[in-house]
Amino acid sequence: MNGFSPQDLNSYLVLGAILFSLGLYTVLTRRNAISVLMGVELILNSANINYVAFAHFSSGGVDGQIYAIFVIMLAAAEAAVGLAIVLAIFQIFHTIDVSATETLKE
Amino acid sequence: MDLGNLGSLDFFYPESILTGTILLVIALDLVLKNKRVVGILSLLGCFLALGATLQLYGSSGGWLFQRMIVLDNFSLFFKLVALAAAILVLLMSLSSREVETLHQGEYCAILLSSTLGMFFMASSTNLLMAYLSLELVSITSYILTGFLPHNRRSSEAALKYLIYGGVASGTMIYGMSWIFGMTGTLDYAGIHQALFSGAPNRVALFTAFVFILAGFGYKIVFVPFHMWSPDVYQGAPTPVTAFLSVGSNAAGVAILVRFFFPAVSQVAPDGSWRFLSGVEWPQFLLMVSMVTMTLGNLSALGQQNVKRLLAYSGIAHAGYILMGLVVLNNEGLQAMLFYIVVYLIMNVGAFLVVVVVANATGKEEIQDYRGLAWRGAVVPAVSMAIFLFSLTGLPPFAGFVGKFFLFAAVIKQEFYLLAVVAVINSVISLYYYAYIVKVMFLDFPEPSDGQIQTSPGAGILLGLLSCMTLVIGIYWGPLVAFTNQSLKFFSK
Amino acid sequence: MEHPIQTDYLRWIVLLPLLGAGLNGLLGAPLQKRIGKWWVSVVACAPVVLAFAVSLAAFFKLRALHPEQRFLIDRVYSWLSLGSLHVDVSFWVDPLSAVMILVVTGIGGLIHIYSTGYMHEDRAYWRYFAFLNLFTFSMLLLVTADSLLLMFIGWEGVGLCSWALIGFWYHDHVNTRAGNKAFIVNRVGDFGFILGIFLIFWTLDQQGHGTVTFREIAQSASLFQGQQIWGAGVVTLATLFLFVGATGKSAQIPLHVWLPDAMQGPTPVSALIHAATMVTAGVYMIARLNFLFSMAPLTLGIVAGIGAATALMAATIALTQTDIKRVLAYSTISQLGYMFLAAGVAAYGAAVFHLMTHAFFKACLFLGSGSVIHAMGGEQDMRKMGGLRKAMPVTFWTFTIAVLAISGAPLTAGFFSKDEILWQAYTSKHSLIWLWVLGLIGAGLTAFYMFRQLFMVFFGDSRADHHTQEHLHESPKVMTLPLVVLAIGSIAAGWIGLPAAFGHNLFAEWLEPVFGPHEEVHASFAAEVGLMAVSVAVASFGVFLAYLMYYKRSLAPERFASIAGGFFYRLFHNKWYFDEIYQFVFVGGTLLLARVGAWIDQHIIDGIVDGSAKTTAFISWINGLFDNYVIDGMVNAVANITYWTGGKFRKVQTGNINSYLYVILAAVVVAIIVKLRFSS
Amino acid sequence: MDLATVLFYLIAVITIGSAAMVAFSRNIIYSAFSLLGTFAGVAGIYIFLGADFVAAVQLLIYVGGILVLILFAVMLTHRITDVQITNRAAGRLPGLALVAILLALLIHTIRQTPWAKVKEVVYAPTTAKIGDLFLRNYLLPFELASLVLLAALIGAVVLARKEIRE
Amino acid sequence: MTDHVLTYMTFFPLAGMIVVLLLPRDRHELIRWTSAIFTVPPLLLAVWLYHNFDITNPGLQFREQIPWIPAYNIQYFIGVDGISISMVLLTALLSFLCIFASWGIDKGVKGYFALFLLLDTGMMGVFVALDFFLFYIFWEVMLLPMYFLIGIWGGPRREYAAIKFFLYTLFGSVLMLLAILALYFSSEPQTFDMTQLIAQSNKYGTTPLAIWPFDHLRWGFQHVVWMALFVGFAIKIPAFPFHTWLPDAHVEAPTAISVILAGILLKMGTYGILRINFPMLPDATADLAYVLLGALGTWNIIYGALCAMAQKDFKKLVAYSSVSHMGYVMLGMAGFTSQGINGAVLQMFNHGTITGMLFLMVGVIYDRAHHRDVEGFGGLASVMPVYTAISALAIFASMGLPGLSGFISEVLVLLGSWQKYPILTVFAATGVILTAGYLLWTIQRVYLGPINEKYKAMPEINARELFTMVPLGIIVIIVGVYPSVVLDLLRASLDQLNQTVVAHLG
Repeated sequence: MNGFSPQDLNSYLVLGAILFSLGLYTVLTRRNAISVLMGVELILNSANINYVAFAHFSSGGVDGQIYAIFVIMLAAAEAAVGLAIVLAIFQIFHTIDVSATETLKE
Repeated sequence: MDLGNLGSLDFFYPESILTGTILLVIALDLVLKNKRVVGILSLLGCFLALGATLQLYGSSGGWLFQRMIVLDNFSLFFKLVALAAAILVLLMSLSSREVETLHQGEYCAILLSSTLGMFFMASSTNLLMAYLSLELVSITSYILTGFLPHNRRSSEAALKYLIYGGVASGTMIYGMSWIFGMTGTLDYAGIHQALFSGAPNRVALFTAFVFILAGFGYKIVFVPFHMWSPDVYQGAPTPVTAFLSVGSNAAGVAILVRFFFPAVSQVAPDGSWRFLSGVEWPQFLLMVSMVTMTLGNLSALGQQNVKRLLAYSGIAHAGYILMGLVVLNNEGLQAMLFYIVVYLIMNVGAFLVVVVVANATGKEEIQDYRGLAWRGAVVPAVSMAIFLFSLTGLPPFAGFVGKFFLFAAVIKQEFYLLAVVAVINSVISLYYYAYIVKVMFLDFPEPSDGQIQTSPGAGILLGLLSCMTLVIGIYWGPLVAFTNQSLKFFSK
Repeated sequence: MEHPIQTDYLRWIVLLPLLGAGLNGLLGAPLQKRIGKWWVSVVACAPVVLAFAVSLAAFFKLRALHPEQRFLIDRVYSWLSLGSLHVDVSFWVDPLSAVMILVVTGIGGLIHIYSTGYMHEDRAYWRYFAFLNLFTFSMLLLVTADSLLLMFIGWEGVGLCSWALIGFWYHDHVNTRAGNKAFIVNRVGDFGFILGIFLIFWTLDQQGHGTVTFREIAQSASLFQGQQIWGAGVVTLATLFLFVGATGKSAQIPLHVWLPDAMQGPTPVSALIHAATMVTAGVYMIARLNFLFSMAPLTLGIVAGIGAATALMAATIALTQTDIKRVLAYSTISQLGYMFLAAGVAAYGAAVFHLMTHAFFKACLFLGSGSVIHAMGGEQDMRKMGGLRKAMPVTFWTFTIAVLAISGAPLTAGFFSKDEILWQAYTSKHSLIWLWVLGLIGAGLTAFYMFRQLFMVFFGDSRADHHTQEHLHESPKVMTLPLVVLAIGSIAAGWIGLPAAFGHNLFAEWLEPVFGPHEEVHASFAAEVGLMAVSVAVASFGVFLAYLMYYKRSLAPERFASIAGGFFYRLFHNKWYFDEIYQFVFVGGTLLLARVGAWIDQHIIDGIVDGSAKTTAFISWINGLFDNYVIDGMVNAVANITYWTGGKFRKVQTGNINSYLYVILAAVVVAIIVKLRFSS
Repeated sequence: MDLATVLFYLIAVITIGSAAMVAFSRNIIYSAFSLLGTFAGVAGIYIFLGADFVAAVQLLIYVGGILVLILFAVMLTHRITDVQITNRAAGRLPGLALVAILLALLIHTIRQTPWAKVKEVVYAPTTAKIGDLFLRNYLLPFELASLVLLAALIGAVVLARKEIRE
Repeated sequence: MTDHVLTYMTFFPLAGMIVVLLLPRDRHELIRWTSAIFTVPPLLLAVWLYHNFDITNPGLQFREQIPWIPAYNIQYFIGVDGISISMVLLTALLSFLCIFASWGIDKGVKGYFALFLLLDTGMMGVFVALDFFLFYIFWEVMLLPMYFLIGIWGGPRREYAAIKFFLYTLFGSVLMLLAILALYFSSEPQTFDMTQLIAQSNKYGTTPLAIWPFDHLRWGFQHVVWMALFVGFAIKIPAFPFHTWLPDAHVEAPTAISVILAGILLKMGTYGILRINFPMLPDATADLAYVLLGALGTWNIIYGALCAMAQKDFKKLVAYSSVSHMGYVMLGMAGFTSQGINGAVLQMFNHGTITGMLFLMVGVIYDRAHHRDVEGFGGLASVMPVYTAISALAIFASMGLPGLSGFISEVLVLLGSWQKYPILTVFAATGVILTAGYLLWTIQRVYLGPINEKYKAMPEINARELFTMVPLGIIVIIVGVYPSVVLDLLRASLDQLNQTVVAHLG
């Protein structure tokens, strides 16, 4: 099972690792909240690939898959909240003068 | 004892009560006009849950819901802490101007669900449950942070918090996935069994642990996962800040201990823990602990905003608390539990004072505390002094006893370097704590500074908390016994 | 000496003056205001007179005893008792201290009486007497103490009183400075003294006889044999330490500088403290510990040398002084030098003898000068005097007698005592001939400057201004009476110590129990008489010179002054520049050190403390910078979410996540790499 | 090399490629859209792993939900008039280096690690099993998740609606 | 009553504090008198204690021992012996007198006296506590009131002084805490009971340690612990170079507090060394005493005297004289002779009374002239003779003039240290000269000389001020003439203590 093939667990893991790294890279280099969120999504997906792969090759059963499903659910929840916050901020700027708004830095 | 879903319900009252309360609150919020009732109601719910929890405390313990969560004194201890935090914070909220403007119903509901999340964090024995509960607490925390309407500070803090949270938990589950891959199971007991029977790859395991620590550490707020806390603490409504500073910190400790001690370490009869040989996460934590307390204290030095300062001091205290972990024995854990209780009391107290002052002046800068003692706010000033000195760790206050036990544990294990670092840190910390005290007592108010009224409720609560700080500082026998008893992990 | 005779009245010799001091000190002011000065005088003088009576009683008690048992003790209470150190407060009287208490109370009493006249006009009359009594107490304590430590109390006590009395007129800083000088110089001496005590105590203690009591030290003196410390003999070192103390009190080189300034005090004080009693404490101490000094030839040599040198040097300075009291002051120093010379050649008897006679005539001289100053309205400069002998006959005659005595005119007390010393210096086996020579020259100079003074003050015609001349008057009886008594003393006191040549030396015999048998010098009668002749000749030569210069004025002093380009004159007149040197070296040095110390404290040590604080603050600042600029600043710098408002870009920071993640990630990577290296 | 493998390669390439786009694209909208590719690709991977249900969920929730949310956010915060949204990123190189090292480490570790193995790998429809487990072993998480969603819902509402009160 | 005498002495003031807190804030007279009244019982009890103290018994007396936190063997364990008795008496006396010295306080009277009484309890507790934990608690309890008393009622730079004092002391005490824990864990059974720890002193090894990261430490466990404790105590003494908090604290603190600081707090350092370092770590003591007590003490004497000489501020001058005088204590205890150690403790007592007088004396003119510049006065002797007289007494006592208490202790110390360190003693003895130097100079500048016109009309010292100083003056004289009144109390215990260490001298 050397080489990169669909029968090989490692190939999936490597795939996951690559996704993870890309997600991390996004988070690292992006200054933009939404881009960072995208990076997070990549990370989550990489984890999910691992889970499903392990479910398939390592543990058998569907525990891993279920884990993945939950991750997806929570990702959705988080995204919803995140968007709500962005919206809130967006709304604030309609009403208050931005040049006067100070940021969190003391 | 290993119960199925139905059987578990008998041991599930506290959670059920909380859930019920949450739903009730949401429902009532739609019909009721007088929002205060909601607060009272949720308080009632908390007290009920408290009663239920106490009633369960000391029972033989066991697995519930197909080994999803566990019932033992350890988890119950943290449930009690979470409830105590919730109750205090609700009381605080009732006397806080800031909160009055909020949607009481949602506020309470979210607060309670956060508490519930902490319950599960303390008791989950399954990677999935751990992740879920963590997320529950996180998401609710984001919401609470962003709760202040029309307040950029608050919203920005929330967004920041959310993003850090996402990254942290993402990293964590990636780490968890490796554990799952190596052991083929999500269940702690299974993991423990697999790890200690087989010969897992140390490097992989270590990497996984580090990733998982990211998720936990971000709740406990230790370096380098602390960067969100100052902004969030400053941006969030003060009661929420208080809640986060004690509640999620404690819950984080709980979940961390739960995973790193019973799951991946073995306890020797003499109460000292043996970690997997070759996977030196304790050393990692040792460094983290030193860095955390030092960085926290140093950053606190320059702060002018009380909440921000308390945030940094919170980071420092997270460092102290970690001391109890790295010594890898029950004295250490016990000292840690003790410290968590003490920290809960004094920190909530401190934030309550912040609320009182903010109610009167609407400001949170240290300068706004000028001559507090001479502005008709003797009770807040004095109790603030008590809390701060207690945080410094001076006798005869509770904080001293807490630090004392931590030092004791550390020195017993001959971690002299850590002890010295901690000692120097507590001296440094004196500097900024005493600075606030100085401003409150040694400076005299300018004519511009108005008088400050304390609502009777807040006054009583403050008196209560400072008395507790003092009493525990002088007679802590019972509390020690309690923490001692709470150090029971259920396994088999 | 085995079983001393216990008594219980000796304490009163000491305590009576203390009583007087206490009364006047606490109640003096009101007494003086309410009842008047005479009452204060009674309170002051009565105790001393009574003490004199008690002393006499003690003296006769001793006389009655067999020489070997001439020894009374009065133990009051146990003072210190720690480990092997046991010190009692107890007084003793043996032939030596008997002499001293008689001198102190006797002459002291006279001076008290004299003072009632002299100080009569002073506002702080009571304070004066309080301190005078206190002084008498301390001095008596010093001479009757039976242990070194107790003696030390008197030793410092007299220092305190001398400080207080020199600075008696404290409104003028000149006086207070003189007082401080005296006290501090004495402290230097005491420093030596106390160390001497320690050394003695511990040396004996090592051999199980730790003690500071004179009698016990004497008994176990043999234990000092062969003891070494710092490569020197313990005895030598101990005696040297003690001698430092002696030089301080008795104004010997190099610690003599305070005595001339001490003349700032009231004249009777100069008479009592700085002539008759206190300054002789050093001599007394050496005599008291003669057995130790005799064991240390080196020390003896030094003592003798310093004594002779002082005698000469002081005399030379006295030649050039014009202040009536300073001349006397330097003559005192010089006479003390003789006493040390005697002690240094182990002729303790001679030393004490001269001490006693000197007490008489020097007291007489000072009181005389006091009487003169009194008459002159405070004027002390001899150049403004002259021709006073008609105005104040009594003073004149008594003064003359005293001058004769000090110059060593035959048959006066001074003649006998000084010749005794010179004789000893000449013959003693501890001695060297040049000591005798120095002594001889000194004698000559003494005769010269004393007569110079006599002539300048009492003969010739008055150089005082008109006003003063009119008010010239003889002093009241209370002042002249003591003068007379002392004058008589200055003659008669000598006869109890007739040289062996003329028969029987009562005084030496009386002191024998203390100093041991007076070793017989096998010198012929002729030799002794010859030496006397020589010294008399030298003295008369000095007198003759003075006569020519200051009476006949046929010989101009300037001629001598200009010898060697006036170098000597300037040297003498400026007191050999001791003060200047000390001021520069010691006072200046200490003050410099003090400033340095304070500076170090303020700048270095506090600097370090504050520095550490600053460093911490700095680190935290850096840290804050990192937080706020490196991390968030990076964030601020580059745009974030951009969204639409009024056609402008608005930013919101996601905060510092990215930069922190760099850190975290780096940390993690490092950790894992490390892990790899160690696990594989 | 059979069809499956080819397909697998293809999907892998799509996934990674579009993920790379997300990571490196200068334009946020491109990033957002290329995220779609990743999600879809991952779904495909799931199919390869015999996780049909998960794949479905992935498509539904991620593509149908989250992605839409994100796009919505981007649009909303993006100025409608076509301004090129600059999406500059700082510290690319160090980040790249760091991540590269990490990736290397991860892959190295992955290869080293003896992962748990099942006797034989089975391909079977999982939906029924999953549904069953949700109501048995994973009942509690299931309920908990619903609570999370509820909280998130409320929260989202509260946060988003606040400006209505003004 | 009699079997809890120490408890009463310790906690009466605390009760007083509570009462004071209950009083209305503006009834100043009432508050003052109440606090005065609450310091009387301890004083009376102290007298009683003095009479019933068995001077022949070297062991502990009036001990009370009640378990407190049994789980950790922490007890409420107090008692006195020769080491502490003199300090207990001194504390009772000074805190009584200082209440009256504080009469002039008119800002925040209630808070002041409440804190003062709390401080009183803390001080008394430190001297009677025999359980290490209790000791530490009292030690720290003392800290807070002091911080506020200096910080609120102090002079212009009070905040700086207060925080400096606070930080210094805290730094010392946390080190002490570590040492305490180390001792606790090396004892068997683990205990904080000082007497038991002393009994096990042989357990604490001197074999070189290997503490990561210092793997090649030359010192043994004892030495490390000794040092940790010593630093804590040295800061209080204050020993060079930890002394710089003292001048600031003294200068800024109100008179009464300066008296307490110098009179009692400084003693805790030396007391701690005697009570803990000596018996508990005898080997380390034997090894380190020469440098850290003997030499450092000598250095203190000279250095302090020199600094004092350079001061222009009267209070600072006195403060530095304290540094100098505490040096004698260190030197004396390092001598390991009966004379030395007794002299040291006697010096602690005397310094308490003498320096107390000195600070009160400064306070008197400060209240009148509102400055403390030594150069700024002159000729006070003719303006206020009584004040001058009593000041002179204090100054001469401080100078170590025979017949006054200072002399006895200094001579004993020097005598005691000579045997072991003659050279050091010679240097230390020069301190006698320096002291005379700066004190006489001070007298001359302040009291003598021509009258300073500014202060021609300065009012004579009043009855209250006199009342605070005279008792101390009397003690100074009595102890000077008949030292046994104090020495007898100390001798038995101290000689025994000395023996225990001497046994370990190599």
